[in-house]
Amino acid sequence: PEKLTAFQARIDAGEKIEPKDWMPAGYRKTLIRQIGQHAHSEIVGQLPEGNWITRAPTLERKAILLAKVQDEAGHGLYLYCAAETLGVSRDELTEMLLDGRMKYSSIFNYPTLTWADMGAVGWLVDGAAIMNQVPLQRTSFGPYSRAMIRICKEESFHQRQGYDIMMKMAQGTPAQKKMAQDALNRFWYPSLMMFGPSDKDSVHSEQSMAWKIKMNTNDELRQKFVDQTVPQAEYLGLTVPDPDLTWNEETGHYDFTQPDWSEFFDVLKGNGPCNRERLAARNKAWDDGKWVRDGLLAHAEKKAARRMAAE
Amino acid sequence: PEKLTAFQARIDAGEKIEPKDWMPAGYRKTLIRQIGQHAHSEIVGQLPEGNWITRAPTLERKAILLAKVQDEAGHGLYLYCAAETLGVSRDELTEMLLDGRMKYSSIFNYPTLTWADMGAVGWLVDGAAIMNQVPLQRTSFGPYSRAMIRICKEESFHQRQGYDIMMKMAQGTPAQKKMAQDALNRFWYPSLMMFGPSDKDSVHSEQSMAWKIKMNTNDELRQKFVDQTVPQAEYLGLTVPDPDLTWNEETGHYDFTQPDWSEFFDVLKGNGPCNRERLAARNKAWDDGKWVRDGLLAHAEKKAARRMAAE
Amino acid sequence: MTRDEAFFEFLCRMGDNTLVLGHRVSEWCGHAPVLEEDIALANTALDLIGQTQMWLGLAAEIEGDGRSADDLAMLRDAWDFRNVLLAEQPNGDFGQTMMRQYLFDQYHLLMLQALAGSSDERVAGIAAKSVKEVAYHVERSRDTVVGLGDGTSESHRRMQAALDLLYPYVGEMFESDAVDAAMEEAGIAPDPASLRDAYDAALTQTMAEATLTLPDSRFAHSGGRTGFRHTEHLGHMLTQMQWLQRAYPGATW
Amino acid sequence: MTRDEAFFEFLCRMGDNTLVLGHRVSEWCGHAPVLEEDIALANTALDLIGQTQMWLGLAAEIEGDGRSADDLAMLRDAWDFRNVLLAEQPNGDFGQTMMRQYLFDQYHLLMLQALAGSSDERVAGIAAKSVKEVAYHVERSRDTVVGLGDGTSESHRRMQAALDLLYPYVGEMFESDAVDAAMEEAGIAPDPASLRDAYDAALTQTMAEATLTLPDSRFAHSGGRTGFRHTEHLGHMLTQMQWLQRAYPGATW
Repeated sequence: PEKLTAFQARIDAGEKIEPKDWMPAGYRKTLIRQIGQHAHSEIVGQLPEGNWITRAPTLERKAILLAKVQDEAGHGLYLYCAAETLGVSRDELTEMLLDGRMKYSSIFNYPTLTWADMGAVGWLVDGAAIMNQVPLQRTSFGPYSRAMIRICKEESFHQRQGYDIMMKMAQGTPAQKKMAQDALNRFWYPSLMMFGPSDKDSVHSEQSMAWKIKMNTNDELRQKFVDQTVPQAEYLGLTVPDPDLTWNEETGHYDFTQPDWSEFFDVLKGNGPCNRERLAARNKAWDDGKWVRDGLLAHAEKKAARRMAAE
Repeated sequence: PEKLTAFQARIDAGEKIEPKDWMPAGYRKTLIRQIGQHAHSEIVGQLPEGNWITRAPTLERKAILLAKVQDEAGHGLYLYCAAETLGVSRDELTEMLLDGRMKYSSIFNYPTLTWADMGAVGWLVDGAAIMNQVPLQRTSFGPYSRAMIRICKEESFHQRQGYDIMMKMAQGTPAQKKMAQDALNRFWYPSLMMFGPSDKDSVHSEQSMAWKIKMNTNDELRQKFVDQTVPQAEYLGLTVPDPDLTWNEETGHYDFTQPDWSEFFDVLKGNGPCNRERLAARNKAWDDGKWVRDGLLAHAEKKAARRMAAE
Repeated sequence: MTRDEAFFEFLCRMGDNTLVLGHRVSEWCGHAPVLEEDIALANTALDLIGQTQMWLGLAAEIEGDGRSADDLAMLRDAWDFRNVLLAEQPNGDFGQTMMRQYLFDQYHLLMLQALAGSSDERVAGIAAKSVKEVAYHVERSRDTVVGLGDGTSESHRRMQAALDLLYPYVGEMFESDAVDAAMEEAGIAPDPASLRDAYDAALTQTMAEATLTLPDSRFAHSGGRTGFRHTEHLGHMLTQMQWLQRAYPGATW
Repeated sequence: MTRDEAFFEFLCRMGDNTLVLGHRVSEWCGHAPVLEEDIALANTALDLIGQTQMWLGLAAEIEGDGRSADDLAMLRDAWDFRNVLLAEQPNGDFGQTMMRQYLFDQYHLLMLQALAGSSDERVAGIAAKSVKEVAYHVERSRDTVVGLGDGTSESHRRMQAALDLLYPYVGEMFESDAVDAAMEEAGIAPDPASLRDAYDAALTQTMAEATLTLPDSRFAHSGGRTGFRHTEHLGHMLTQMQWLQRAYPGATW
């Protein structure tokens, strides 16, 4: 309890906790879950965009998309490294992803159906992710905070690229504009869900906020996202698929319709449009890759043995 | 030797040999090889055309192509049945195809690269096949002869459909005409090879002709094919890719350039453009299908056992 | 939505189902586990493509915009397709293909039987022609599902996996919306929901014979027949299906 | 054939190699055996697509018909592609992909090293820029081939199978024809045949380290770099690659 008080005092004072420092078991556990899920989200998040790499409309767009997906894999790598400092290996985390014990962001269980979805994912999904992540740059755990700083920089670049795609589509041919609107229609509510259910319904929130693992409430961030995104949609000439969306002069915020939370829980349970495909793809990559990992490991051991023998 | 003389006399008299009749071992062996190869060719022959079923340009063309490939599978079935009357099972023949002990027509080791190839395959490949097969309707072995009669009827229908595709392409847009010419360029010499090397170089021919398993020499049939096909190409407004092709007033036939027989033997050895893919596709179908064949067999046995028990 | 707009939607749903499923089945050509299956699958695909010509032909006629059945098949992007998600699911192994086929055929038969009594004689005519083909399809796919379900332990395992995988796509076939209401009111087509009981009875019987267990959950994916949200598979299918018409617009084949 | 026609052909050969191979590599995105490989493969694809923009950009400039690099990539049919057949071969397993990569990278490096001294300064410039990237590619693909060849018996078996499968596509990279003669005469590019000895030496060394056996036969498939006869794989690749440009002609993305 004394240790606990001292720990909380350090956090309150804005100090960073480092891997070798003492930390409560719950802090460690919550962080592993959160960082792990975040890492998994980057990995699974390669798939919906990877789905359009082979169909990118120009060489330039193909290069940009490739670079983006590469960045996501890189983010996964930073985050797994951050999690590893807490005493869990990347392979353990991977296996928990693959057998369903750990989750990834539900947004990646939605399909990408047109090129405009590459815009919508960048603009809305990365936009919501950044909204979640920017405050986490100030999170109390040092390695996580540093990973978030790197990641946020790249993510905001991705978001601008996504918005740029939407702009091209919205200003393009009637078919392109229709594609852009269709993408917004499909991604609007799933993006709002990315902030999680209302804090009223969230049990862990209070402790996480005290530990500075969570910096804002879900509802605060969702509101901020809506307030930021609606004018951007207007600028694009697109219609947010919410007939009840209105500017509230009094609060200085938009009033908006909550997403269908039963859909959210369905997706979480595994009934999203692509849960099965996403997990199957990752499992296949892992299973098919076993001989490669084994082969490279065996070679490294042989090489080391030869070096030893030569010494 | 007496039996042999009587057998040859029956053949010379134009009688049909039936499965239960006595026949020389060599006759049986040669027929198994020939009918088996022919059956295998129908089966493997599904693949180059199957390659365009999912890309057929109209619903009508897709239906026609599907029907054609279905007919080829049907021909395979007749021919395996004919071969089975000689005491070899379909599964045995299939395994000999899959491990390379038996061959199929080398023409199917060439790729189909544009829609015009669907025309060229029908016009040239089926055309050459018919040229080979029409005389075989009069072959001495009854089941083979009857199979050829059914097959020839359908094949000539296919050939007309192929020519119809070529006609549409040749009379179409400049790109379509170019496609048609390109297909002719690629399929001309391989089609000439379908009749086999010159009879001068063929060892088995004489005996097979005496047994009426082979009805004409390779060179006769090849000449007949050229004489028939050249005017068809002219009618289409396409150029046969043989600068030395000329009408010979004296012989009443076209003089033409022989195909590159070293390419023929390369393909036969397994070095054709698609040998590997074709055999791999058939092996995969067979291997992947094992559980299905086993499952259906097990069910049939269970059903039979239940029927027995109920009696 | 006018009556003809609803009618057009309805006809696209019928025609896109047969088009998309026919395409999937045709992917097997030359790759089936046994020669008789190559022939049977090609035959099924052929029937479905023929039915597509009729449904989309009538759709084009009702639309009256000068489009043809081929235009509808070859020149719409994924979002304009109205097939149920079940039809666009990948082939997987042969068991998955035959399970998909049975789950669809059984619905298809009930729908066509009802449509044979349509107040629109063109619809009734197409249905009457199709129902004979589809009665044969369901007989075949049912036998195969039963045979493989009640075959070896390996084939049983695979068929149960196929059923678990595909059952969440069954519910969409029986959804009703404004289009269906308009069709029912006009006497053109039945409310799909009204077919569900007969379907469930048939399915229960078949799966019992196949020694397979129907999943408890009736959770159903949707978004195909409304076009709101197809799966990622459809777009990939269209890159192949529509390639020539897209690459060489206006050519005659 | 004018000098510029030959130059255009040559540039298409360079650019189509990188375009087609880059596309194949990009198909791995999100599916690699280990995260570091996902990153490395994406990086290789990215380099190759970047090089494509330069080669096809210059090709379009030389052609002078107002086409862009994107037009060349997205609006030619298979027969107009000039990549070697090796580049269009399917990915297969990871070993096959890395073997294909090494067999190409080793050639690519030698070619770019020679092109860095081209008499055409645009060519020399592109080569100088690319050669650094490709030196890294070959280092990686070589290490992987060696590591997996000299790994477990399973990985050895797979790598030997990959080598046997792909070696017949090596010879085409060193073929010479009238285009190459024209390029050599103009001092723009070397005769590919002149690179073969250095290639063979490197290959022999690598395969020895990888404990893999080079096939005896030097039989070589051809038809890609002349465009006479690609494999069936290229056409399927183009249905994906060119889909959007074909479906929505004239749009800006």
